[in-house]
Amino acid sequence: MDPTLVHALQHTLHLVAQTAVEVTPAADTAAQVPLLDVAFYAMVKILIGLGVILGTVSYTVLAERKVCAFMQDRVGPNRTGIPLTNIPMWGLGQPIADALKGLLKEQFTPNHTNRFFYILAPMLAVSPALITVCVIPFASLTTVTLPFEIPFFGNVIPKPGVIADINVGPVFIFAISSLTVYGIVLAGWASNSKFPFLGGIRSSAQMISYEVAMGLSVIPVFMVTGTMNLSKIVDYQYQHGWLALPFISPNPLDFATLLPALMLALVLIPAFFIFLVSSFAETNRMPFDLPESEQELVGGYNTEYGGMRFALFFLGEYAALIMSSALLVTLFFGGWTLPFEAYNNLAQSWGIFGIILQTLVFITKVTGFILLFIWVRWSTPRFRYDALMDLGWKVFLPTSLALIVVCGTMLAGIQHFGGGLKAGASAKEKATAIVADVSR
Amino acid sequence: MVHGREIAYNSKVEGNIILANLDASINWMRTHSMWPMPMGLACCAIELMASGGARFDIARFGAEVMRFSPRQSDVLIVAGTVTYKMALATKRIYEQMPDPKWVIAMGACASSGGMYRSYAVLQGIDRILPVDVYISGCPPRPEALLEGLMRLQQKIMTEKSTTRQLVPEPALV
Amino acid sequence: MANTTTTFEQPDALLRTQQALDAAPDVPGERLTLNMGPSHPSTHGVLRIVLELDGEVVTKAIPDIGYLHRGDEKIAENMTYNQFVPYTDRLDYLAPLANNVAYACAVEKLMGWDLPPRGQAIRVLCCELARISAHLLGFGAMAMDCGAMSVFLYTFTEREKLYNLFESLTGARFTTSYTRIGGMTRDLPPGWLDEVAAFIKQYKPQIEETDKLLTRNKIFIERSRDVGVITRADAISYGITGPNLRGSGVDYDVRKVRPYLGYENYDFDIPVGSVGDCYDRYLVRLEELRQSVRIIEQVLAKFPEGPIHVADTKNYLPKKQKVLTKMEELIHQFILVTEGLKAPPGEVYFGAENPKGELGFYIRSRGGGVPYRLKIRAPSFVNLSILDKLLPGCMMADVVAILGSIDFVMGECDR
Amino acid sequence: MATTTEAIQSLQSAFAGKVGAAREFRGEHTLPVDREIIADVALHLRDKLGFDYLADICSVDNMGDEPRYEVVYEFAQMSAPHHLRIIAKVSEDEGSLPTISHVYATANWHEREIWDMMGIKFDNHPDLRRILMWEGYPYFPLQRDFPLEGKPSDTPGEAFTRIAPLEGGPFVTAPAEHNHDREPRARPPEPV
Repeated sequence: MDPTLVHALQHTLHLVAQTAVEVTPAADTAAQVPLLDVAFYAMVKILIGLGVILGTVSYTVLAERKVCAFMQDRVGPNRTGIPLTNIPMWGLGQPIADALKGLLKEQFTPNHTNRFFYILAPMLAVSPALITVCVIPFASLTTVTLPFEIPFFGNVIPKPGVIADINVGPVFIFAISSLTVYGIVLAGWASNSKFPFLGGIRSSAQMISYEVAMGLSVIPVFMVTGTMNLSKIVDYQYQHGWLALPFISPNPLDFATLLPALMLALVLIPAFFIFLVSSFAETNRMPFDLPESEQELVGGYNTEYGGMRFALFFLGEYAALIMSSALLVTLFFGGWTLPFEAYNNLAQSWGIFGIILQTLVFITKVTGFILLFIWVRWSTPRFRYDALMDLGWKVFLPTSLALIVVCGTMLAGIQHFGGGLKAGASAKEKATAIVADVSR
Repeated sequence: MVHGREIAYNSKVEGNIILANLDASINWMRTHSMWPMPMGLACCAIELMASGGARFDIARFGAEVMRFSPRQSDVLIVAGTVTYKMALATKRIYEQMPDPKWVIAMGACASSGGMYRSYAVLQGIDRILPVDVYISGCPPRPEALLEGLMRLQQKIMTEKSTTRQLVPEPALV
Repeated sequence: MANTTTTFEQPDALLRTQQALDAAPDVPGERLTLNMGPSHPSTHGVLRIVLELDGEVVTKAIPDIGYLHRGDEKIAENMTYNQFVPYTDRLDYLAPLANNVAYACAVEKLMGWDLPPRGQAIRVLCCELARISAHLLGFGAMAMDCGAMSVFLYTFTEREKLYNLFESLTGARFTTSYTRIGGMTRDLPPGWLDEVAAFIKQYKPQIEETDKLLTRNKIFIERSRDVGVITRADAISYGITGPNLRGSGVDYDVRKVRPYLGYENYDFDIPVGSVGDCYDRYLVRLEELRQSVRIIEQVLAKFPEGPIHVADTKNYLPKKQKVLTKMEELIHQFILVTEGLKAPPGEVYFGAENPKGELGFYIRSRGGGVPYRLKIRAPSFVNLSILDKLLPGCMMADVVAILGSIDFVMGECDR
Repeated sequence: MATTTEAIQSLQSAFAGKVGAAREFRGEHTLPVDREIIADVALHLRDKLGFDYLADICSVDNMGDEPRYEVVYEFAQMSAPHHLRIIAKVSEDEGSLPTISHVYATANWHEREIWDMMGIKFDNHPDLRRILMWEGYPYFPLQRDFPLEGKPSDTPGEAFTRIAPLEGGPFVTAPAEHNHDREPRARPPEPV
């Protein structure tokens, strides 16, 4: 097995183990939550998260078909409603039918394939996107107490808004999601067929090159917020305005906080665009869907896959799309927060229901980005391979490097000229904080 | 298969009920998720595209997911004249589709050779593939294709989904 | 010891690399042979191209056609002239009306007939509507090949409106079989011209919408500009016709050079490209849509009255009403239908400017109602013959863009 | 840019003795030439006379006549309405004539099609393979003695043909010179 893969997995396991048992050092009731409860609620959150993601995936597919139909003056699926009946229900049963049909199709393994990797590839393609769910904060981290008793376990939930609150969230996501490429490359190679092979080659080149730009373009975010912990990034955005929309902060008329935020937005908005476009490339979405480009490579890497294995690729692709949207929201659009203090403290006042409401707000924001992804898919032509590489290496990479330099200069300037302006901690403190976080 | 065999008090009845429900549910999802493999060969292909267009919108039946890879499709829509040069390629594509699979012969040429009684044209794909639905017309209007699709749905609803459908494939003629 | 000087030849680095490459054996497996088609989403039917790829770059392309060869020419030899009209529908099945007209004109040339003005006007209308319909699908499919799915659906919506017009004119959406030798199956239905005028009126802004969607689209331009360049000399030598030829800068249009059906009376321009790449071909098609609209407007402005078919009562079907009531007409119809018209011996070639290019019919007659030999000069067949020269050097993604921009129909190519 | 009549005169003087008399029908001029000089005629037409456009090449099977085949070239000009048809006769024994695909690139596929459909060979053709039918198909379908319904053939793994059923339809008319005593009828498939 690939040593990097092993290493990444080991590291991941280490981190997860570390964070799952870790208790927030903040002075609240969390410190008293027994370890068993932490594990139990982590499990519950994982199950709910998986369920939500899988459900969202299938309905994202339906949304895609419906939105595309809307854009093309069509109706879209509208006959498939409640199972076993002929009640149409606006086609809401379509994902159920599609998924179950895929499950019961003949699982055919062509004779010319490399059997082991052929079967492994769809699993590799789908799991990374699902794993990354665990670090995305979808609601407040304030410990809440359930209004009812749970048998065998306590009813205090530590950190209800995230499955694993680790200090290197984005890095973890990049590390895991870059494993998706293994699934696709293996699928292309193991199929032992030419169209998938070309698709696999394309995707390996594409995803690896855009990962670089993607990773570099979020560094300004870390520099500004001074942390690599996703929930702290969200907290920062709640206090100082969303990174891509600095006006949306609790006190938008406070000049002292708005001015540095606006200046930083000059860097952060281009960074956001690079990150957005790279997300398109990372998730193999139009206009970058070269690995499976239907008109050229028939189905690309998944040409030889049918039935449930193909559905897994589908699932992985859409899960990656959802995760990219969630990451975009978390990094640049304030995560689950809204600029109202009462809303952000809902966990204290409403308990678990506040958490649910915040989660819904988060899902709404994510849906907005999903719709953006769909909208772009049905309106643009596809890039050509060399143009795609040019864009990644010749435009995005230098730009994001330049953005880091500009961002550092700006931060230094803000700190030097406007010590009174609350631009967060000083650069040195931040650097120490990041290093401390990572090395922990 | 369980039905027809005594296991307990009167398992025949119960088994049938269970299987009937299972059949119905499996058939329900099969009918509502038919992904076509558009085998666009000639004129009929244009009407096949038209049925995917805004006016007829085959997507209403959940059948707009035109997968060009046979491994991912359920219904082979043979739209157009199958020549002898193309015949074995068509058969191969059919063979690459995973079970359960169905075939729609769209138009006169695919059904019977149509107006092309000549040295180069296969006189109907039913000489090499088992066909489930024949659609008349040269080319059939998109409405006719949708009707054919609905007839196929009806046909699937009557199938025993729990048994493998072994359709005797016609010998190469 | 005598000094000897040995001169070492030191070629430069590039040359050395090249020599090393030349010396290396051509390892099988270095190049990938990719079989594209006959069932592939962007080969527009059943074209098959065997590509040899070096990475993503095509080094060799061998087109393989004939997967839709139905024996039209052989069938034609076994039929009367009128019986063959339905087969012409299925040549270029994106513009059946234009094929009907071209075939009828060819046989009429053999007969030495001239259509009365109203018949000509109807045929011009048919041709231009068919051209709009074919070009709409043409660049819709090209956009789809480049990945822009929605454009294709938009153009298809417009085509559906055209299908409505065709249906009320001929009774069929698609396979129209509208012309007969010496006339048309029937005169225009009442109010049809107003429908055409209404269509044209709502259609003009639609052209601009397509224009907005594609013409300035950065990705589309990147995909099509300087891709698949056909030089002027190549285009002429390969006998390419239609928008593909005009995209390469040759202003050859049968409607201008050898006018038929009174095309000389209409005022229209022939758009020509400057480079000959995919983008030029797309632009030429787009402009031809506007020119077709212009021609249709002129036809509609002064639509002639009068008969729609030739006056040769010996060889043209009598009116149905008379057939049902009069003995002579009944016999006349019977003889005409069973024996066909009495064509003189001789040979003609007639080329018409169809959406894909010059559709020619060469008819060799030995007299009687059946052609001795009927050869179809299919524009798609000729246009595709340049593929093995055009594709090498392109990338894999360019192949589909080029195929889309050449806009061929296999029904016509293979016949 | 020569007109058609000028072109005929020029050809007749350049290839005296090998060019037959021109005939005219419906405003089109046809010039029979000997089959050996067809490439030179094409070169002459393109370079000296401005016929830059080869519209079509067709083949005709006059079964029963000698020579049996005719190959019909349609030369035209891109910028002027002049058109000239050149006919070369090929007998069944000779069975070949020079290619003109080096003069007009478009002739490449046309000649392949003629070989495929009619069985006339072209000397020095760069790539004379079947084009519409597949390699291994044993017949030439456009020859007059080949029946419309075809003959059975089998190229294992590639393709096969069977006789199309013509009884009971389609009602096709048999071609004939005298067509008064003829009516549409089904033609039973010939015994194979």
